[in-house]
Amino acid sequence: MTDQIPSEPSANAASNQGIVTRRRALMMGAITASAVVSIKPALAQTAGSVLNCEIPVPGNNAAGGYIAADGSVVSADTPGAFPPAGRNFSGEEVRQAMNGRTLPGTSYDQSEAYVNYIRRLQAGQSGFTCYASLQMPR
Amino acid sequence: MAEMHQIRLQIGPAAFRIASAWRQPLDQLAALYRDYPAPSDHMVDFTVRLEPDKPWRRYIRPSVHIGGDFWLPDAAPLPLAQGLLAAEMGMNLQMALGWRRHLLLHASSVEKDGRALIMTGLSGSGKSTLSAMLAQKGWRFMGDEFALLNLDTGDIAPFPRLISLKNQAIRAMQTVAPADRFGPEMTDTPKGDIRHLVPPKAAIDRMGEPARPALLLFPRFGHDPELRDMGQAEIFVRLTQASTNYVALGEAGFRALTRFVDQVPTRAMDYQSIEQAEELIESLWSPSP
Amino acid sequence: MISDAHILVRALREPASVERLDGGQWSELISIARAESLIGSLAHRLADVPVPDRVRAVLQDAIGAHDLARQQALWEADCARRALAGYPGKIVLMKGTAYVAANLAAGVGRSIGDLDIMVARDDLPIVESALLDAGWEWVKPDPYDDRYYRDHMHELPPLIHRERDRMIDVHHTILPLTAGPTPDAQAILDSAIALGNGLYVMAPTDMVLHSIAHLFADGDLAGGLRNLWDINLLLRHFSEADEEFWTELDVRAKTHGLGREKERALRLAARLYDTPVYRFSAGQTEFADYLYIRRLLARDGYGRETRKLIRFAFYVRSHWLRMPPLMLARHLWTKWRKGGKPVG
Amino acid sequence: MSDQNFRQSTMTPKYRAGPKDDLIWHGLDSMTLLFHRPSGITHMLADPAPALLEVMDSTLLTAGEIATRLQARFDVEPGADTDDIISARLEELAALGLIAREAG
Repeated sequence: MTDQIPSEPSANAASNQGIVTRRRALMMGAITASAVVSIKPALAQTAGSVLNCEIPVPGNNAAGGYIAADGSVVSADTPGAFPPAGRNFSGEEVRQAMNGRTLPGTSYDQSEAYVNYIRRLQAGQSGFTCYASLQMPR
Repeated sequence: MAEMHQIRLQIGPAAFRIASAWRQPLDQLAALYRDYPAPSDHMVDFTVRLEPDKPWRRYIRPSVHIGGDFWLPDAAPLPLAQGLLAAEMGMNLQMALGWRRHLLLHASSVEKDGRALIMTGLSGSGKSTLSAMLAQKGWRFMGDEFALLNLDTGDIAPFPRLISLKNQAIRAMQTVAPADRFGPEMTDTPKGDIRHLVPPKAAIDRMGEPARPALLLFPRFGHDPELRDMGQAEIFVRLTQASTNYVALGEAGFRALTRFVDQVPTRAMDYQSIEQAEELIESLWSPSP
Repeated sequence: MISDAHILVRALREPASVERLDGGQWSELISIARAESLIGSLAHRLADVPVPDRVRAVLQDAIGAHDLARQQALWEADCARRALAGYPGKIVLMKGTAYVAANLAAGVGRSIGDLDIMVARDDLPIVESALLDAGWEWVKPDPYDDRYYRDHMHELPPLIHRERDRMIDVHHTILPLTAGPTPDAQAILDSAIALGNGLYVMAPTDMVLHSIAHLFADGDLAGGLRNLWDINLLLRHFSEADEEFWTELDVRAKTHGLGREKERALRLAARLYDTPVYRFSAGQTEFADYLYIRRLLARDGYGRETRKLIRFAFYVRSHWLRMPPLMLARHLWTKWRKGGKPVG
Repeated sequence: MSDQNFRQSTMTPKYRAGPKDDLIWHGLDSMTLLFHRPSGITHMLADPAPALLEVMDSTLLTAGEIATRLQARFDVEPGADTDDIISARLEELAALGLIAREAG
């Protein structure tokens, strides 16, 4: 058995005809093991390295909402929920908080809840590009 | 509408107009970019705007919002004392989001014998300091932030903007570079202490001259000196993540980057000092073909 | 320094006018065009006009960027088509995606962000669940916003695809339910035209009227110059193709309750872009037209928004239009109590 | 892989490849790059995904028929769940829009 793949670099690697058709062994992998990785834009690195950034908790689209322990945005009368953070957190503060420090001016539980909120951010929400930049390996 | 001051700068193939509500950052730019040619006929590719975060922030604890033709959400304002940094970030941002004439790699690059050494890695890898140091030791400095890969020829074009020195690198460079080429020291920026260094005159004079890529390194500072081979798949993926416009360039980006990965020898390099790095690089740098 | 966006309007209307620009004016024109999301349209308009080399390179970059946007928009529409393959109703593409899918001049160089589609209101739940099954997720976690959308808006809360990071807006009509006019959504679906790949676009008159509704009712005329440019190109194309077009447009505008909006859009397009509109379809000039034009051109040579007061007036007005006064007060109050600035 | 995909796969869906010109292949040492022109997306494929795309064409085929073609051209690693793996990979490629899928 070899590790060869059907379209291993041929003499003309850039050509569209690089598929080798000789009979060879094929690794099948496991059912649950995905066989495709798609390349995504590296916007995150752009935000992180050419710009300092900050994350509002919660973002504009949920302004004024309270933050539950699991990071969801809830109404102000929800038991155990924390009020909106009075200030935006910088990327660096959030990175440290994800490594165990608390966010400035917050209690331990409050910081956990805010970090959970930040973890749940998705593209299109304020703070997402900044959060994504923290995900890049260092 | 409040008035703006402006200055135009040419860096490598790109020309910028920097407009600012305050004079100070522009005066600093003018001094540091004094050796650079002005864009011909005032023609520019991008406009950067440095504006007060809120109207009253023009005067009271002035804070600079980075805007311009291209911008990103989530940008935090900087104090006016860091206005120079804001201008540099603004220019980088225009390149990262708007430039399409090359594949942009977050990498530093230096040249010798018409061939380019490209160093990429995340912040802390030392790629910027390495390029600045090598520029004092016989290499031509091409850029410490972006390496511009030509989509047709595969050459690297220089983008020799000011070298952005951080923390310990400031002290290290002060021992080897002339004092009159340093900008103001900015402390407590979001990236620590920062001081800009004007690249050597030769780098500026030859900023229109491309070079053939000959070696790609992924440096990592602070580990025992070592060179390691890397798999092509890993190199490719890391370069897509080091590129700000790979996806935006579509098929042209794919063709340029696959050719680059096929043709350019690549190593991961661990090092603890500039001398070690030089030695490792020399061991890989083959004589002219 | 240029103090408004007239230079951009003139360049779009008469491309030859740019031959007189100096380097500084070119920089200003480019900043304004980028800020108004019209740089791609401008680049195509100036394709045959001699321009300085650096400007040509900037315009070429814009053409490249918009070629990619066009391709991604068509792909995103195709992804939605595949996700909704089992849905028997019509899926109508809207705005930019529709213009490129139907190969209209209005799609050339146009910036396209989210995918907008329209389906029958009764079918929203099945469309929603099919999209959720295919990898789209809710963007907003906020229950107030969610209820607001569902009760009052003309679309589902936005969804984003978890792999591709692209948003989709699913509409069931072309204006918020609370807005004054109530367009006939069923009529739009009934007349929609098949593209041949299983997707639909609106019939010409509906497409123009949606573009007009979008110009006046969505937001505070933000992006207005671009929307009006769409309208200009659509009007030129459809009126040349069909001499009954103006009559049909008048009739259809009445059906949708958009008669006044149509008249104003025609006047503004004729005024700014020299659109050859049929005079009797455009109504009488009003003083307010002047305010609209002041607002549309409020952009300086650095690309900054200018004329804050008139911008604010249009912002308040846009909310007034979308909601009855009592609801507007409630909306602003809720937003205010939550400590955020009002969001569109 | 969601429950729904398994449910669908019991209805013997059929698959076919898009135009060959939509794809640009490039071999790396351990994987295969695929640039998909209609989407502008670069995919990195591990076995057996490139082989599946290689044996498919514009004919609508079931997973079983594709498995037969695969075995004719390759030494397929023996294993009881080969058919399930092929179905799972086909669903993955279909979800990315790299192949077309029609319910059976």
